[in-house]
Amino acid sequence: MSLHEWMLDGTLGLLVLILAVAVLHVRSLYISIVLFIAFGLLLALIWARLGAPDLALAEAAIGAGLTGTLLLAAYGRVSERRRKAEEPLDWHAGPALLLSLIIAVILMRAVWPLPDLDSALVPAVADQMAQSGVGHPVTAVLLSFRAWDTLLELLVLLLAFMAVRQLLPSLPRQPEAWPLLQAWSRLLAPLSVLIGGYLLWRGSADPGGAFQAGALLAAGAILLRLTGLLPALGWHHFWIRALILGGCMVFLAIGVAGYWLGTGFLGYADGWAGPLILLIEVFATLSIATTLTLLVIGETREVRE
Amino acid sequence: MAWLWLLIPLTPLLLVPILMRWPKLRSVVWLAPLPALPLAFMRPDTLVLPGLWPGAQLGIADGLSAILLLFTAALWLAAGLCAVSGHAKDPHARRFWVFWLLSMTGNLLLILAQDGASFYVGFTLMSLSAFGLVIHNGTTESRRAGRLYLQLAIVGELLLFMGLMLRVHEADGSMLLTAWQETPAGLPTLICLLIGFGLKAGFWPLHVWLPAAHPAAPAAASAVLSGAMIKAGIIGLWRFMPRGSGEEVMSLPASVAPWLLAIGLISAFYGVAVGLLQTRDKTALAYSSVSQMGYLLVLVALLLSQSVSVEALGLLLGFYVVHHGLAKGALFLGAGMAHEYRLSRVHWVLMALPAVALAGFPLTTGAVAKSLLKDQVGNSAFAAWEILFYVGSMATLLLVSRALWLIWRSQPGGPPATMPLPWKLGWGSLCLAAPVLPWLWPDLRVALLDTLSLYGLWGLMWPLLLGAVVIALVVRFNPQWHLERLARYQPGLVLSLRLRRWLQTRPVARDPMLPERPVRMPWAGWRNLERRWNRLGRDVVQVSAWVMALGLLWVLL
Amino acid sequence: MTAALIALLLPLFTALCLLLLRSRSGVLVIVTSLLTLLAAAWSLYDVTVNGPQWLELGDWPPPLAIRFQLQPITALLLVFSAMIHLLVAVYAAGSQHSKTRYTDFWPLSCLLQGSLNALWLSGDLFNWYVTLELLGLAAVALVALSGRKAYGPALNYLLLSLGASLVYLLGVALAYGRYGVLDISLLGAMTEADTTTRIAWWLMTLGLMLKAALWPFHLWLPRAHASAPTAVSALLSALVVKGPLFILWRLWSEGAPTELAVEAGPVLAVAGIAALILGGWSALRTPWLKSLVAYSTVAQLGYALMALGLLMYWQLPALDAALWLFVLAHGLAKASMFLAAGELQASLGSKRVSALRGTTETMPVAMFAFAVAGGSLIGLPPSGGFLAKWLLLEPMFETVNHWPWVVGILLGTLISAGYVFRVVALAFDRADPVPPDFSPDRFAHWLALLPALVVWGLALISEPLIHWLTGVPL
Amino acid sequence: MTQVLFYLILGVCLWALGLYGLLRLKESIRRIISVNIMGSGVFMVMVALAARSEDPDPVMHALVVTGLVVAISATAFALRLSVADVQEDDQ
Amino acid sequence: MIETATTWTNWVPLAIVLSSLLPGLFIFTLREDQVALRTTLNLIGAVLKLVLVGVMLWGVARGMEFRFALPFLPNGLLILKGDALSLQFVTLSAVLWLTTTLYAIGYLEGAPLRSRFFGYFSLCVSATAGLALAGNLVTFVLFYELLTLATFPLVVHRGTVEALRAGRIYLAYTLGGGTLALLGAVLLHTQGGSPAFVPGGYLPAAGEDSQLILTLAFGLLIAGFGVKAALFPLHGWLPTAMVAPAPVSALLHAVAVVKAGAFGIVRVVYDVYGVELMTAMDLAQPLLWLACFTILYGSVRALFQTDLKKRLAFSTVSQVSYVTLGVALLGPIGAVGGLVHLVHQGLMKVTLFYCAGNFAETLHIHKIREMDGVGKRMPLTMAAFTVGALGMIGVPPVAGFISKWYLGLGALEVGADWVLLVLVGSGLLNALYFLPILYRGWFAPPPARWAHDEKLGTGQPGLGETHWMLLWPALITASLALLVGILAGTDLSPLNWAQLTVNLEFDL
Repeated sequence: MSLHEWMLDGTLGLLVLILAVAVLHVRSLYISIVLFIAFGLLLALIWARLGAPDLALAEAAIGAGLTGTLLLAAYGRVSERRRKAEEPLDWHAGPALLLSLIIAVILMRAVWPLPDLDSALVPAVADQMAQSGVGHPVTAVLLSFRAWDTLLELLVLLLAFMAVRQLLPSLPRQPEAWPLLQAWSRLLAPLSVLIGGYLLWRGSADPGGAFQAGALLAAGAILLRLTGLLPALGWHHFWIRALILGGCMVFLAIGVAGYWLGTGFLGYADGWAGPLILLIEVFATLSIATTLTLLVIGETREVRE
Repeated sequence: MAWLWLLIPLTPLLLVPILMRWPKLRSVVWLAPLPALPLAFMRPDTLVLPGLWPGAQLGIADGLSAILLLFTAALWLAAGLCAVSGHAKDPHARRFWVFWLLSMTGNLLLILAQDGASFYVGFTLMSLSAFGLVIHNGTTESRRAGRLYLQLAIVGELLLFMGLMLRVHEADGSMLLTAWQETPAGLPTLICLLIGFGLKAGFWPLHVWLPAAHPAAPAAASAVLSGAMIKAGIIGLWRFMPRGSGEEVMSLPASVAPWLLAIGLISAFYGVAVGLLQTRDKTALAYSSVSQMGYLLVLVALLLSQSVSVEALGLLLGFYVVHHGLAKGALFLGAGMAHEYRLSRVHWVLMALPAVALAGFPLTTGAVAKSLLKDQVGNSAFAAWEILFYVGSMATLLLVSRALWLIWRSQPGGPPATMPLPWKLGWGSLCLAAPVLPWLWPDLRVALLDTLSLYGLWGLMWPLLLGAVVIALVVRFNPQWHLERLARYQPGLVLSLRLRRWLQTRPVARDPMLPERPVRMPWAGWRNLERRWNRLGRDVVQVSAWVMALGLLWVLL
Repeated sequence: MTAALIALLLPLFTALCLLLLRSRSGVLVIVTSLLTLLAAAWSLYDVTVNGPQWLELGDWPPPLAIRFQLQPITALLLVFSAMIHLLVAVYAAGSQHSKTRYTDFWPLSCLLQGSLNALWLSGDLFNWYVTLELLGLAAVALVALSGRKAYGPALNYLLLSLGASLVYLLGVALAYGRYGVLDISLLGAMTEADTTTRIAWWLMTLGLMLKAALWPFHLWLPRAHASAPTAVSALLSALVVKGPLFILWRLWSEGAPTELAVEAGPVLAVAGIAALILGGWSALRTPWLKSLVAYSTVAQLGYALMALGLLMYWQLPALDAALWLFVLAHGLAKASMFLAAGELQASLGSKRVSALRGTTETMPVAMFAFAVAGGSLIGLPPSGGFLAKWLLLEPMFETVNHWPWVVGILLGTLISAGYVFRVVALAFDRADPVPPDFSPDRFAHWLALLPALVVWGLALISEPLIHWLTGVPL
Repeated sequence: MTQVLFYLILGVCLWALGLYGLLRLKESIRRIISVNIMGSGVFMVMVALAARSEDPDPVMHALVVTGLVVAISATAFALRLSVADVQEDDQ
Repeated sequence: MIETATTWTNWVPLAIVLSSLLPGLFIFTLREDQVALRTTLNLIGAVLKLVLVGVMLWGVARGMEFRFALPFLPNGLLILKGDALSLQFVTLSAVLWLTTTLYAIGYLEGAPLRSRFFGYFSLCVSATAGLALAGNLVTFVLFYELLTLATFPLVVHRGTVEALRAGRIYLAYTLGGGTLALLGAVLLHTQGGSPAFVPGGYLPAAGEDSQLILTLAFGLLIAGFGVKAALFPLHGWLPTAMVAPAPVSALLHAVAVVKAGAFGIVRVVYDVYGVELMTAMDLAQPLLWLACFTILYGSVRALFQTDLKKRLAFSTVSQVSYVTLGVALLGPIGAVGGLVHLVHQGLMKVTLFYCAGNFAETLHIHKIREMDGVGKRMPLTMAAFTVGALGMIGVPPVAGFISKWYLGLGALEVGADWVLLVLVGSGLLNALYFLPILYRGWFAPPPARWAHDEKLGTGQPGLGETHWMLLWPALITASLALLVGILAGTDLSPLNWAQLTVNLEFDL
């Protein structure tokens, strides 16, 4: 590896490590959350550096953006007393440090021989790409080769949302409509819709896809909701429910249809792979967007019938 | 016809529930042993009862058993007659009659028994129910005597049980007494049987309970106890011991015979010595029984020495048992009567008859028994000891006369009262038996006629004369030796009392009333330890993370 | 295979419909779980008749696609989870005391069953990670149903389950890095015992042990199950805990090289014995009724861990029968015990064990259910537990030097007898019988008794069941 | 010491750091953050593995995306749970 | 599968077990006040069982085969078979169940929780019947454990603190024992499956490698069954379980539980190992010493008890070891003694417990020192007690004598003379602790007025001294004990039946 590459990787790696240690050890909770968001962005850089553009996008949107928002929202609701928590780490620093160091060394020993091996799946994906009906290999894996994982993943998201719905509704403090914020949101919202749509469309050929597009749309929607431009999105509205459940329902329906038609469960008829995947992607994006929005901004008090 | 034998044990046994139901039948109860008399003569063949315990056989096989059955039945009859009048007004009469009938059943059953098991059943039934007779009076003295009697009876039972086991094993499974008499016996068997039956017979070393029990029992009971029951011990020894069938002499029993002879003689003289010291008439009579049992033990010794013909010895045993039984029964009944009524002169004459017979006066059953005994000893291996028997009869005379004197002294004052008829009948018949019996009984008559020879008469008379001289001296000088204190020491009773106290006071069970001693809470310490351990595990996530890290470390190293 | 697929997809589909219609009626769920049970039974029949089957999802070639495997044991587990889910659904609908009435219990439990069926069927390492996550989240959501007092334990459970999943994921990553294949049966052929594989397998094992609350990592289970509603704790103890155990078993019996398995066997077996003894000891000591039953789960899992450990250590496939017969018997017995304990606790109004004084008079049927289920846990003949213990004991007596394991089982039995009869003996105490607050719910008590009787009824079909389990080639 | 190995080691270090955080942190939000760090550690290992062949391994990338979505949903649920747990009962 | 040729004889053993199980289960559902229905059910069950046992007795005498088999474990069937040995025990339990039911109905008149009591009572008896008829080791262990479960609620029936404490101790012992027996059974199962019991023992000759395993299995089984047979170190539960109501301690300690252990040891020694293997591996010697030690230990401990039922309990501890002693002698006569004592001890001990129950129930007598003059107030009960006590001491003609007689002979036959000393010693000790009771009962002066006189019957001595249901069972079993002793030779007596069994065992 040439020197300048070493320089870049070295700095990035060092920076990530320092940030992580800082996140754990800094006294105030707010500062640790901010540092964590920075840590997320740096990670996105590293994914890009390692040649994973999809991941970089997803990490930035979901890892840094949404997680950061969630953390700040949680921080907002935590009472004053707990914010200035006394010493965050308790006394037994020495043994914990020693222990984790030793474990790290052991794992390094395990990881050592891995780089010069290779995976049997890469050539398999390559020669199957033709029938996958999609240009971009990651989307092909996501939506056709291992479609079952993606379906389950959507279910996980849905389940998380249902679980959050069960908890006592947390009342978000009504944010005062800060005029500059309103202006920004009016500007950014259409932009995010545009980019989300573009990402969704390009997903079949280049990096992009349902999850990244969904995250962006969610960001836009959250911005509008926080500035009061969007009405409260209650679970009792049918269209909200349809949107959230649509992703899984469509995916499941197409899978079963595939099995019924004889091309195997979650298998697409040879001609129809492309459009079907696109259909699934659209519904998945919408469902992810709505779910993430509702996850972040929470629910108004919903009448428990 | 063999089932007739069942009548003998069953009549008294069936009378018990009948008596419980209709107490008024008490006056008829003395007839219970009646069926034994005709059956002793008819002698139907032996009854085999497979239904009962294995090998059960009842019946009379030889002459001796017939004699014994007749004598026992007669004695129970006479004593029963006296008991009816004696216990007419007794509040606990029903309990007395129940035990009376049970011991009678046991006694009759063991005579009829032809196999070890039936003998043992009869023997146990008799000895355990006799306990009821001993403590019938309810006084502390009778209760103590009863306890001693029972303790020793139980020990005797168990040793007998062991002896029986060994005997059956040696006779490899057969239960018949006839079979046992042929098979040789090992030393442990002999010892067990001797001690087992000895405790019942009551000769010298094992007599401890006899002087305490007999005086405590009511008159009729002690008559039967002394007369019939202690004979069971000797009968048992006679039937269980192996006897050489003439040609080959069994080594072991022969070696034991001299020891037995010695014990018999010691018992004879010891009985007389201690008897003379007694101040109570019944105790003196009891000691006289101890000495007489010594003589019977001599007989058994002769049997074991196999130096004498078994039939003759059997006959002699029969005579001796009958003689002693009737005489001792009469004396005890007489003593009992003397405590209630003042006896008239005729009664004293009647009383003198059995006493004299005991001493071996000519023309009485005693003479026959004594002389036959001396002849047998003469021509057996122990001829050298014959002289002692003469001294023995002299000693017996002394003891009997002392007993008579004590009875006379214990009479209440006032004019001689008339005795109730049943008492007179029962007691009279027993007293008259001594002189009259030889004439009724052919074998006895033949033996009596032998004793009338000059040499025989002299043999009988010189000890009596010597005895009479000694009595005359004593009456004349009336020496005050104050040896009564010696007599009162009864080792057996002391031991029995100490055992009872040890048994009852030992278990000082914790009385629930006592406050439970405050148990220091041993597990208080543990409880705190446990609380600390629980507090440690409260923060689940951290602890699990630590466990995970440690797991990784340990596993991956 | 279609029947298995139906059994898998039906609960998912019902969950989605329930959410869409926002309906909270239990009837729909009971009907669908009945249908799932029938489908599972049909798949069981199908697999016994014409042997194991495979289904590549999307008809892609093997290394690439996720492959559904239908083995006889998988079919049995499908039937087992359907049965337990049906029972709990009927209880939740029928019982007065069930606190799951005004919550999303129904869709969540359907999702739970769907994820469990996905777990039984799949054979792909990463797919297992996703199903485990789904299972974990559903379980935590269900625990959190019973209100504020359950949030603490639920949070702990969630954090630990996330941590464990990440440990497992690292193991999967290393395994994939080393062999480049994710399917367990393909891996089985390629693995050889080197450091990376050993570390990967142990990472996966530790992660799964924490998710299955096996002995050293069991601390979260008692608090979570005690605070969950009755129906939920029955589901959790009987089913959720068994999922990771199934993956552990597939990993070590199929995936791992033999030297690694033989080396790892004793460690797991010893952990099993420790679970039996220490779990039993905590069950003996805890004052709360539901945590007693939860600790008993930790203890009884010791048997399964021991069976697994010895299975690997002696390379003896016969022990599979013992392992899965135990899972079956424990599931049924624990469901009945938790339902009975829940009913007793709800009627008496107090969480403590000492409140059970005199319940043989006040609530005989519930107490009888508890005792009968306890009998099977102890392994009293002729219950299902006894059969499992018998199969577990038999290979131990091949040679005499296996005696420490026998002593372990002996101690386990005695301690389990200890904590079961601690409750039963108390129930016979008539010092001052605590009258229940309101009339006990007859239907729920008899329902609690049903699985206990089923587990004791196993004796009637014991021989064909054991032949089927042992005779079956894996 | 290729780039892949460097990032593999970095990923392992991050994972260990996350575990270290779990060992020591008491407060629930911080624990959730340390779990996220641990997750990102694993993802780094996977992405590094993907980068071994010249055109990166799409399966790994798909798995990481799935992992990310699972992580975000779990974190959301955990955060809301921790907030509900500590929230004073003002309602 | 179940044997195809299912004639009626195959269903009789199952019918015997069910004859008490079904009424029991139904009684559970009865309300407290349905006394008539419950009593009829109980009595029907008892009589039916007696009839069935009679039919089986008649059948076995004719040489018919009574065998019911159910597949349970791989090569370990559930077999219920009526052979000579099992019939002896099942007859005893059938007869004594009838009398004890009668007694219990009288004893618990007006007491609470009777449905529950009689339910578990019937379960306990069906477990005993199953245990008696068990055809192989697996079935035996199964019913052995069920017996523990059925008897525990009976021990804790009163629900007081002491009852629970006794119950817990009882469970600790019996469950431990059950587990040990189970381990032993599994150990043997691995050696060659669990075939049916065969009179000569079904284990193969001991090769040198299987020597250790067979000894270990023997140790486990004897320890397992020793708990219920109250062998020395494992007898702790028996005295503490005396806190149970009288019918329970009567049925448990005279018939069901204690005999189950002894019967187990008999089965293991004769039908699993067989005499040749036992002598070859010299396993009987330690068992013999343990039995003798228990006999003496039990009697000595009984000596120092002041509570009547505790003394009877310790006497049971020593008496049951006679059976073990008889079996450990390995001689035919000793075996007859052991087996017949199994029945005799049952009859005598049940009588003693009935009488103790009567005293407790009528005059509230629990301590021995309170028994002064009881004979006056309750002569018939005291008479029954006397018969039982004399039988225990071994006084002829009561049943105890017969068994001691055969045990003595058996000991001599095998050459173990010192055993005779033990028998005599224990007889002496029995006398030492039973005779004072008899003495107090009959001869001690009664108190002026009895502190508590329940006047259950007419209150007058004789047939009305206490409730007829309490008195008649005691009289029946006492007379049975007497008859069995006297008519020991007849072919219907247990002695003859034991002889028949032993002839099969030793194929004489």
